[in-house]
Amino acid sequence: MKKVRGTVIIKDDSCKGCAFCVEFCPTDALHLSDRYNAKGYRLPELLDPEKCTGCGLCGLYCPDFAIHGYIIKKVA
Amino acid sequence: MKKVRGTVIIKDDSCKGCAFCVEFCPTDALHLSDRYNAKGYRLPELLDPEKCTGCGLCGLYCPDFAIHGYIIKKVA
Amino acid sequence: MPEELTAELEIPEAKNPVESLLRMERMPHIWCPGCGIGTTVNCFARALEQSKLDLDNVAIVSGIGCTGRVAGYLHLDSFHTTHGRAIPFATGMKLANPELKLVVYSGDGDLFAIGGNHFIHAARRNVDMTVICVNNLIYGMTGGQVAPTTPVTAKGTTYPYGSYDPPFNLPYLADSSGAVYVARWTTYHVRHVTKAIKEAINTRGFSFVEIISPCPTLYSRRNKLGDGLDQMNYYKENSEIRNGADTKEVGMDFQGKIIVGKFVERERKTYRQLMNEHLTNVFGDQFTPYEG
Amino acid sequence: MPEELTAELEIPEAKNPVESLLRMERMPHIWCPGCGIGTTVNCFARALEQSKLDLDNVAIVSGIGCTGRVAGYLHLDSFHTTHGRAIPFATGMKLANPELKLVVYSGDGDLFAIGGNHFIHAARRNVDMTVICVNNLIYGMTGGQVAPTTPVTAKGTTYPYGSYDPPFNLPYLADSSGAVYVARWTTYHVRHVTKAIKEAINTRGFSFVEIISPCPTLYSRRNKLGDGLDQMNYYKENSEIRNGADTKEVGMDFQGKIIVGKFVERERKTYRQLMNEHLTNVFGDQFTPYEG
Amino acid sequence: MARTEIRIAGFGGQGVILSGYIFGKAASLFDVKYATLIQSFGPEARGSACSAQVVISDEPIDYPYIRKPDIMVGLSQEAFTKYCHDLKPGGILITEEDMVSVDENLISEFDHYTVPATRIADQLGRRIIMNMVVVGCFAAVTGLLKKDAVKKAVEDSIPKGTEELNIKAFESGYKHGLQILKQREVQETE
Amino acid sequence: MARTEIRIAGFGGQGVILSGYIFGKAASLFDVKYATLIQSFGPEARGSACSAQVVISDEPIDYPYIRKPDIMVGLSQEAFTKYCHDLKPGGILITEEDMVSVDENLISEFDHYTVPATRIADQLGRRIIMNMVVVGCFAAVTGLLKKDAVKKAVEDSIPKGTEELNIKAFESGYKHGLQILKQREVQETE
Amino acid sequence: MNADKKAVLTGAHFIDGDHAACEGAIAAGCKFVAGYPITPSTEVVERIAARFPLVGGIFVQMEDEIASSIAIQGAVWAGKKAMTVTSGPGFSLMMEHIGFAAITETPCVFINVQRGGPSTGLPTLPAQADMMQARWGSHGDYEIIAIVPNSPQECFDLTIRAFNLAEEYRVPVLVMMDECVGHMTEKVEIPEADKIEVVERKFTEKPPGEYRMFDTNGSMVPEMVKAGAGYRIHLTGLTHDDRGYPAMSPVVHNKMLRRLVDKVLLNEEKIRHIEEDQVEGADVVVVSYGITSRVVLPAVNKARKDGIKVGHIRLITVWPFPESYIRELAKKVSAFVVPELNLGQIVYEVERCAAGNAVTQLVSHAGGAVHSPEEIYDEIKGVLGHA
Amino acid sequence: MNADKKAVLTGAHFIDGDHAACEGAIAAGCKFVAGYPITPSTEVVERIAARFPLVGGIFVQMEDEIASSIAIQGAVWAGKKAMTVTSGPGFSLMMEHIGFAAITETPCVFINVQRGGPSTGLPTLPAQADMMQARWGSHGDYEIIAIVPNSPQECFDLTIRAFNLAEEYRVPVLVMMDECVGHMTEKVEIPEADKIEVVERKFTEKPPGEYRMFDTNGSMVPEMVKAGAGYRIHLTGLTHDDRGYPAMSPVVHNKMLRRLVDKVLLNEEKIRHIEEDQVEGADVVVVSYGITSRVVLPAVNKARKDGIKVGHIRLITVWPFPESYIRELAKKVSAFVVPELNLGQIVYEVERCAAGNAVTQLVSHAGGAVHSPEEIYDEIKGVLGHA
Ligand SMILES: Cc1ncc(C[n+]2csc(CCOP(=O)(O)OP(=O)(O)O)c2C)c(N)n1
Ligand SMILES: Cc1ncc(C[n+]2csc(CCOP(=O)(O)OP(=O)(O)O)c2C)c(N)n1
Ligand code: SF4
Ligand code: SF4
Ligand code: SF4
Ligand code: SF4
Ligand code: SF4
Ligand code: SF4
Ligand SMILES: [Mg+2]
Ligand SMILES: [Mg+2]
Repeated sequence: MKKVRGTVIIKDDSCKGCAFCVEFCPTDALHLSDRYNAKGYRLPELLDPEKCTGCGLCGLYCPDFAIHGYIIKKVA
Repeated sequence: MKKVRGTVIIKDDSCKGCAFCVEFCPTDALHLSDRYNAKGYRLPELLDPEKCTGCGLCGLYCPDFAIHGYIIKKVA
Repeated sequence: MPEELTAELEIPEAKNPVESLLRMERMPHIWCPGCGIGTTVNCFARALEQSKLDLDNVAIVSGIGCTGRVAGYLHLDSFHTTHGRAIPFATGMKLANPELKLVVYSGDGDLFAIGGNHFIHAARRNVDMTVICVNNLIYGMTGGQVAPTTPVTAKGTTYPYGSYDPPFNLPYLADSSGAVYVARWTTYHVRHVTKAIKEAINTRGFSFVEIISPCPTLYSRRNKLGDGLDQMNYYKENSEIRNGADTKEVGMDFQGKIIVGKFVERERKTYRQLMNEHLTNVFGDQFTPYEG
Repeated sequence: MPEELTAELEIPEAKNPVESLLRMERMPHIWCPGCGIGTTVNCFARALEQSKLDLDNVAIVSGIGCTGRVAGYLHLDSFHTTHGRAIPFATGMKLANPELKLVVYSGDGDLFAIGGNHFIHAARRNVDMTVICVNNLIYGMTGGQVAPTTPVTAKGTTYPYGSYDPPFNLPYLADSSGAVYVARWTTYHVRHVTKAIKEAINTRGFSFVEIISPCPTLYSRRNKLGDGLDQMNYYKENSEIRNGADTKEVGMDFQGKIIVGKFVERERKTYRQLMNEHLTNVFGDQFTPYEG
Repeated sequence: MARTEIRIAGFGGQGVILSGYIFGKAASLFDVKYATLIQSFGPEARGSACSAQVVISDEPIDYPYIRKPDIMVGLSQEAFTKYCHDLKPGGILITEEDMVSVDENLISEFDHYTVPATRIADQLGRRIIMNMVVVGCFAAVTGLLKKDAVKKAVEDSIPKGTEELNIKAFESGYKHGLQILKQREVQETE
Repeated sequence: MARTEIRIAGFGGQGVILSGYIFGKAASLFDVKYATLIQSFGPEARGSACSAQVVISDEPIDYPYIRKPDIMVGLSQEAFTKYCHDLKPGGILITEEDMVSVDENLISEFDHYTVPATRIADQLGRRIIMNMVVVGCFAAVTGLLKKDAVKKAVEDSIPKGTEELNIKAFESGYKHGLQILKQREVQETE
Repeated sequence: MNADKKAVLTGAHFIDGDHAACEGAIAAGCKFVAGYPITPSTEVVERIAARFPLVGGIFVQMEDEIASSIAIQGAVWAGKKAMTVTSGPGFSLMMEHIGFAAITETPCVFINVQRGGPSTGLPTLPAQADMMQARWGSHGDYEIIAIVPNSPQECFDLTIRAFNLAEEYRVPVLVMMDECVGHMTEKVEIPEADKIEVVERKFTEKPPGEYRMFDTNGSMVPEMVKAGAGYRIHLTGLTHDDRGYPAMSPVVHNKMLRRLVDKVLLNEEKIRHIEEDQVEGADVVVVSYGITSRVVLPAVNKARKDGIKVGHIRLITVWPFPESYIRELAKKVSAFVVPELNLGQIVYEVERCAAGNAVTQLVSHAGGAVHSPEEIYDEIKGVLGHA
Repeated sequence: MNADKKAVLTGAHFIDGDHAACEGAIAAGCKFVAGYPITPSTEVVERIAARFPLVGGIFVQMEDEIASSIAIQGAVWAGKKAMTVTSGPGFSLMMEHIGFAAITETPCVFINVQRGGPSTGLPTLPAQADMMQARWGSHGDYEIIAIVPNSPQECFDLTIRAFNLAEEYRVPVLVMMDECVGHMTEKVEIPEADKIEVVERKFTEKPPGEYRMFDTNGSMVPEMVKAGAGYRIHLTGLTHDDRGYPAMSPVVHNKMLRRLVDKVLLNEEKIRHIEEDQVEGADVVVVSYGITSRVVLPAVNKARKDGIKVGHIRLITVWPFPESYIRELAKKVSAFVVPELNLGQIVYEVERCAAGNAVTQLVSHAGGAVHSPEEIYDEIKGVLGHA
């Protein structure tokens, strides 16, 4: 089983594709996916769930309150 | 004959009796006289003409443009 | 979020922590993609949370501008006043009710162009409030005119061939006017910003936090500096942390080095302290301190 | 003048030298006995004379206040504008006609209360003008209210039990806003004032001369400091000349020591220089410099 | 009593306004009359000629300014010269004896009283209370207001701790006024 | 030609306003018509749905806004959805083929044309000139303005140095428009 | 509610209008004053500064009038009653914030002691030339209430009324004094605190969840809250909906504006404050306000002695203008005579409402002094050809 | 005098009203612009900033509108033509300096691109709600000239006219645009420079000794000088005598004020600028101005088709109000219909001048958008009971 410590929630509708979260994730856990939202913005996505530490920095950076990361308390 | 180097002209009507001229004359040539002008201000006067060097400082101080000192060019 | 994961996890923070401080019914906000203002709001929200203040007693006052819209999105008592006048409004509010924690949150043009006089006077008086300036080096709301913070040679619509109008060094101005806490960070420095805001609101007196922030739509684009992310990377690469730096030395050039840090932290009695002490001295028991 | 003397003398300067610069038809002026404003006018007149400027090209701009009335007594092109707005009026005038020598002559309240923003912005831009502030530590014209220069504990009608409103340190504010020449003297220092004004108007850029001046009617009397002469003697005894002093250190206390001197003298390009250089860079021959 | 218009004129620092204030206060608070006081303001009014206008009446006062004063008090030459022409023919004119010299022609037009207020004040030890001497004299010669009312107004209008001196000045002025009246009576009887 | 109302709608950055500007300019400077362009301003208009309103007429234009457009150009789904209800029944509707999906019901109400403007622009090498493709298509299918006039307006409204590319895009769009018309003719004939 | 005993200076005083206005404000419960000195209004704040430390209030001298006029609004939203005081030039600088108070429905009081204008004009002399500015000086549509005292006593009484009206209608209320009234000293009787009626702010009783900032629940004036009370309100100078949120829509704008205006105009009769004197059966009616109303009296009396049937109405509330009242009156009289210390301002309204039913004659005095009663008398006589 | 060839952008342009106003200013010889950004006016100064370096002029972005509105007056006294540009909130801040320009008789131009108010209101949407403010917004008595364009072409033409009127009468002239006209793009034809009439400043020819600043020599408008020309003038915002010296006297004040006002009001017919359409014999006349005048047209046309005799006048110069014109017209028609993008402003003047001779019907739209022609049509029909 993978060791997943943290993860993110992304609100697709709110994202404006600025990529701040992708760029400043300290573990490079995110990337810009090929998905676009209804407004035409390219959405980020958790590329490698294992990398995410749930540090929350992506959420601190996101100017659109569209993503937030957190530490998973209980791992399956 | 006295050695008079400088003197002052006082416009009585303009004076407001502040005594700046008297106080800051470097040679103490002036004093406040017993004369009052029509507005009731006590007038300065050249107490000792010999002391006046005509330095003009009294005029530089006078906020009412009421006095000015100058160097006498020709002495009788 | 990959689906396999969600299925098997408890989600303890499904809500973005900033949301409890936002008027979610007003989302999405008006800010452009890559605009840094939202990032500063994240930091502010964290700082406020960490400060353990009673949020019912926190009042936000903004002027007019893109940053001025912050007040309208925060789920606090919030006041979107007139252009440049957030500080005197906050002064009235703070003096009338000392229980309130006053935060002025506004743009560089608002606070330092039309509002410059209020800034220096409030700092001089040391009215107890925190002023947060989102400095995007431009007038955003009105479409990208040069601000009194725009670096020389940068273009704005009113100096379309590049500005030759020397800008203010905001920390220096704040310092010399009497602010008791002065810090500058950029939106890249999210943790520092958070900490600085927390420190500022915990400082008694007039505190000032400048946050350099990207305006991709109007500043970066016109100046061919790319988008918000490009600006963020510029901040990352060109910022130098120099806590305690002489504020005289922290002026900014176009795309030059940005000196960031906590520059000033000093003790000064606030306007109200001075007032109460003085009037108690004069009147003793007769003095009726303002109850409100 | 003793009569014996006049009879036998040639009188080469029967006219007070200041008179050629005054509108004598408007004398007597409105200033109270012992008011220092008239003294500053003497110094200004001497300085102007010594500067050898073409007086037809000198424009005086005042705001509103006792000092604001200076413009009306000077036989120069003189403009008595609105309260606090002398500097932007002068800015318009100077930019519109660079041949003019602009002197703003006004009071501490006018320049630094309502007018504070214009001051810091003009200094920032380095618009070429000289600002002379007669600082009597009070609002004279309106009857003795506390100004943003009134020392703490001094009384004014609006802080009748003594002020607790911390004042500005004007040279520091001027310095940190970018003024290229900053000096402070008192009306006791008539020769220094004269020299400072001369230097200031000969300096290209935004220069500032503060002159501490007695207001016996409203400041000294209410504060039981005697009359104008008493204030002058206080200046004499408590001034310390410290040229080049750090402007940060020259704040004033109630009847405390007054640090005077020339504090700042630096080179900075003026707004117009910056403009012309920049636009020439951009446009070369195509640039049409403002003919005015 | 119908509308009575009073002008008090002198230079700044003589207590001109305070005198007017005391008449007005006496009339409206301590007598049963109406009173309106109007004074000149502003830098132009500082230092040089300054004046207080008081209207006293049994009825509410409509027009607040004075137009042709019934009574004028002149405390400086400059002020006297500036305002004396307004005085109603036959009106009461009170002047400071040493400060104001009144043209013979004028005297005959008016009911003229002089009071050496400065000298009396000097004798009492403080020139500054000169105006209270004037107030006292005014009260006596005009009889416009009850003496007690004016006295109360004096007490009520001066800095605490200076009551005694001010009242002394008032009484001296009042006495002086009565004396003149008495002399006149004598003269008239003769 | 009577008054013709046109709406162009899309999101910010698609060159919506410039398209409207070109129609208006073509009509009023290079054709012999009157034109009025009105656009939405402000932060609320940034980023999200943005629209240009153009009125073209043979006579001076009085009322400047559009009320029931005769023609609508939709370049984004959001904008299309927001504005499509205004379109006059039977009006001309031009949509970007890949950006906007149009409800079947609506299609029948309008005279509908699609243009793969983004694709064409991509083929030409720069997505940013997508709007010129649209302008070309518009010119062809509406026939409202002389082709030359529109072309001139394009040349006159774009940054120097980009003429060739923009004109290419315009011509491609125009060609695409003509093709549709031709197909229709064929269909109708059939 | 009654006034605060401790604060009210009960008794008879011989004070000027400026000082009386200060006492009125204190009696009305004003706890915050921000000001910037300007002749001839400064005495109001000078007295405030002297009195507040003893009665529990805060005075702050701001850096200018712009700051003063917005600081008081901050204080109001902090829960206090507040005012600022100024004269012409400062009043001009406050215009933007009168609009802000109007759109945010912030109850507050502005005192303008009018002096000669325009610009610096005649700083120490009276005029009534800011009357139209009081109504129209800020950009956009809005309504305010303006009241005009003619004596120190009224400066006291009407300042209280100003605060009360401000609370009742949530509008800025302007007390339009003038230099003459402000600097005139007369007897002012200050009643006992429990004889002074004071309108307290109507704070909502709804809990935070249910309260909507500009929902009037059928009345015309929404209930207030204050900062720090847990409501987490948002206030903006932008056009806003019932929640107080910006809404850039002509429909919302229309709804908001109409109510802002209607709450004043439709209540005009309730706000109306007019003094009538022998209007019944009059041929000519003099319409006056402020200091001019006193100058009118000798003229009216003289004309009556001449047998002219002249009435006099004094507008104490000038804005909202008593439109229906003048309209009705115009049908009954032949002429209005309107003396003003300006070149004609309120006369425009009188003339408009007269609608040709009565002649309207301005008696204009440029200011710097009041009219002579003769000027007014002459017009009373002249207007109907009595001359 | 004609315009400067180098500066005039002769030809046909498809530009918006803001840009057209900029070109008008340049064509009129404006050499100095000080401004502070505000929607929807900023495009005027943005274009100025782009154009001035190439035609010899100075644009400076000041720290606020107060500074802008006085900086231009400094520039005027330095000998240049100057203007500033703003919208509602900024206009409110300029009020003090409109008064200063009036009392000092400083020729200058203020452009106000009106948006929805009060306060921040609707920044990006149109209104006509600063019309009364334009006249009454500064303290004290004074008169200005205000003109209202209804198209980009007129923004160009009337800005030139504004500069010309400013020089002719030495008053501030206000160009009262609105967001719709300012942001609307249409064809603007700019004539050749020598076809553009430009009024140059009338500098005195008297030598310094003989020149008295405000001595009009029997005309109503004094001649000017500029700083640096050796006249050693004194200018003040205080009430002043012919020499320009302060004189705190009601008599001087009266003399000064009457001339300031008369030079505008007595020249009203010369300044008058009205467009008339089928007024002769009309029953109803629509009185409109600015953008609203265009919305009126479809309504009028429709009403005419219905057989209603409806005339239309458009006020291009709104202030001074064409009082005598409306008075006369009122005697001939039955009703005026006055559509405005506000809650009723100019309608007050129409109603006053109608003096009961004609019914006056406001068609009010709160702003944010223009009227629908139907609203106006309905009132045209309704006002005479045609409905
Ligand atoms: C009195 C006034 N003047 C001008 C404006 C127009 N205005 C609105 S926001 C703004 C500047 C905004 O710049 P800044 O404060 O830097 O905020 P940003 O939009 O960049 O966050 C201006 C000039 C106004 N609303 N009110
Ligand atoms: C807009 C405005 N606000 C206030 C005033 C009133 N006013 C006139 S002079 C003055 C202050 C004068 O103080 P200062 O500048 O120190 O000059 P001083 O009289 O002491 O020389 C004030 C507040 C005014 N004229 N205009
Ligand atoms: S929570 Fe931290 S580690 Fe996880 S994606 Fe966000 S920034 Fe990266
Ligand atoms: S930071 Fe936020 S808005 Fe930007 S890409 Fe990430 S989720 Fe989207
Ligand atoms: S001229 Fe000089 S020495 Fe003579 S009196 Fe004046 S100050 Fe004294
Ligand atoms: S300094 Fe001037 S005003 Fe003062 S006493 Fe001397 S002469 Fe008189
Ligand atoms: S214009 Fe600039 S500051 Fe305003 S929201 Fe857009 S990016 Fe942010
Ligand atoms: S009041 Fe003061 S500053 Fe004004 S003239 Fe008198 S002494 Fe000088
Ligand atoms: Mg900014
Ligand atoms: Mg001062």
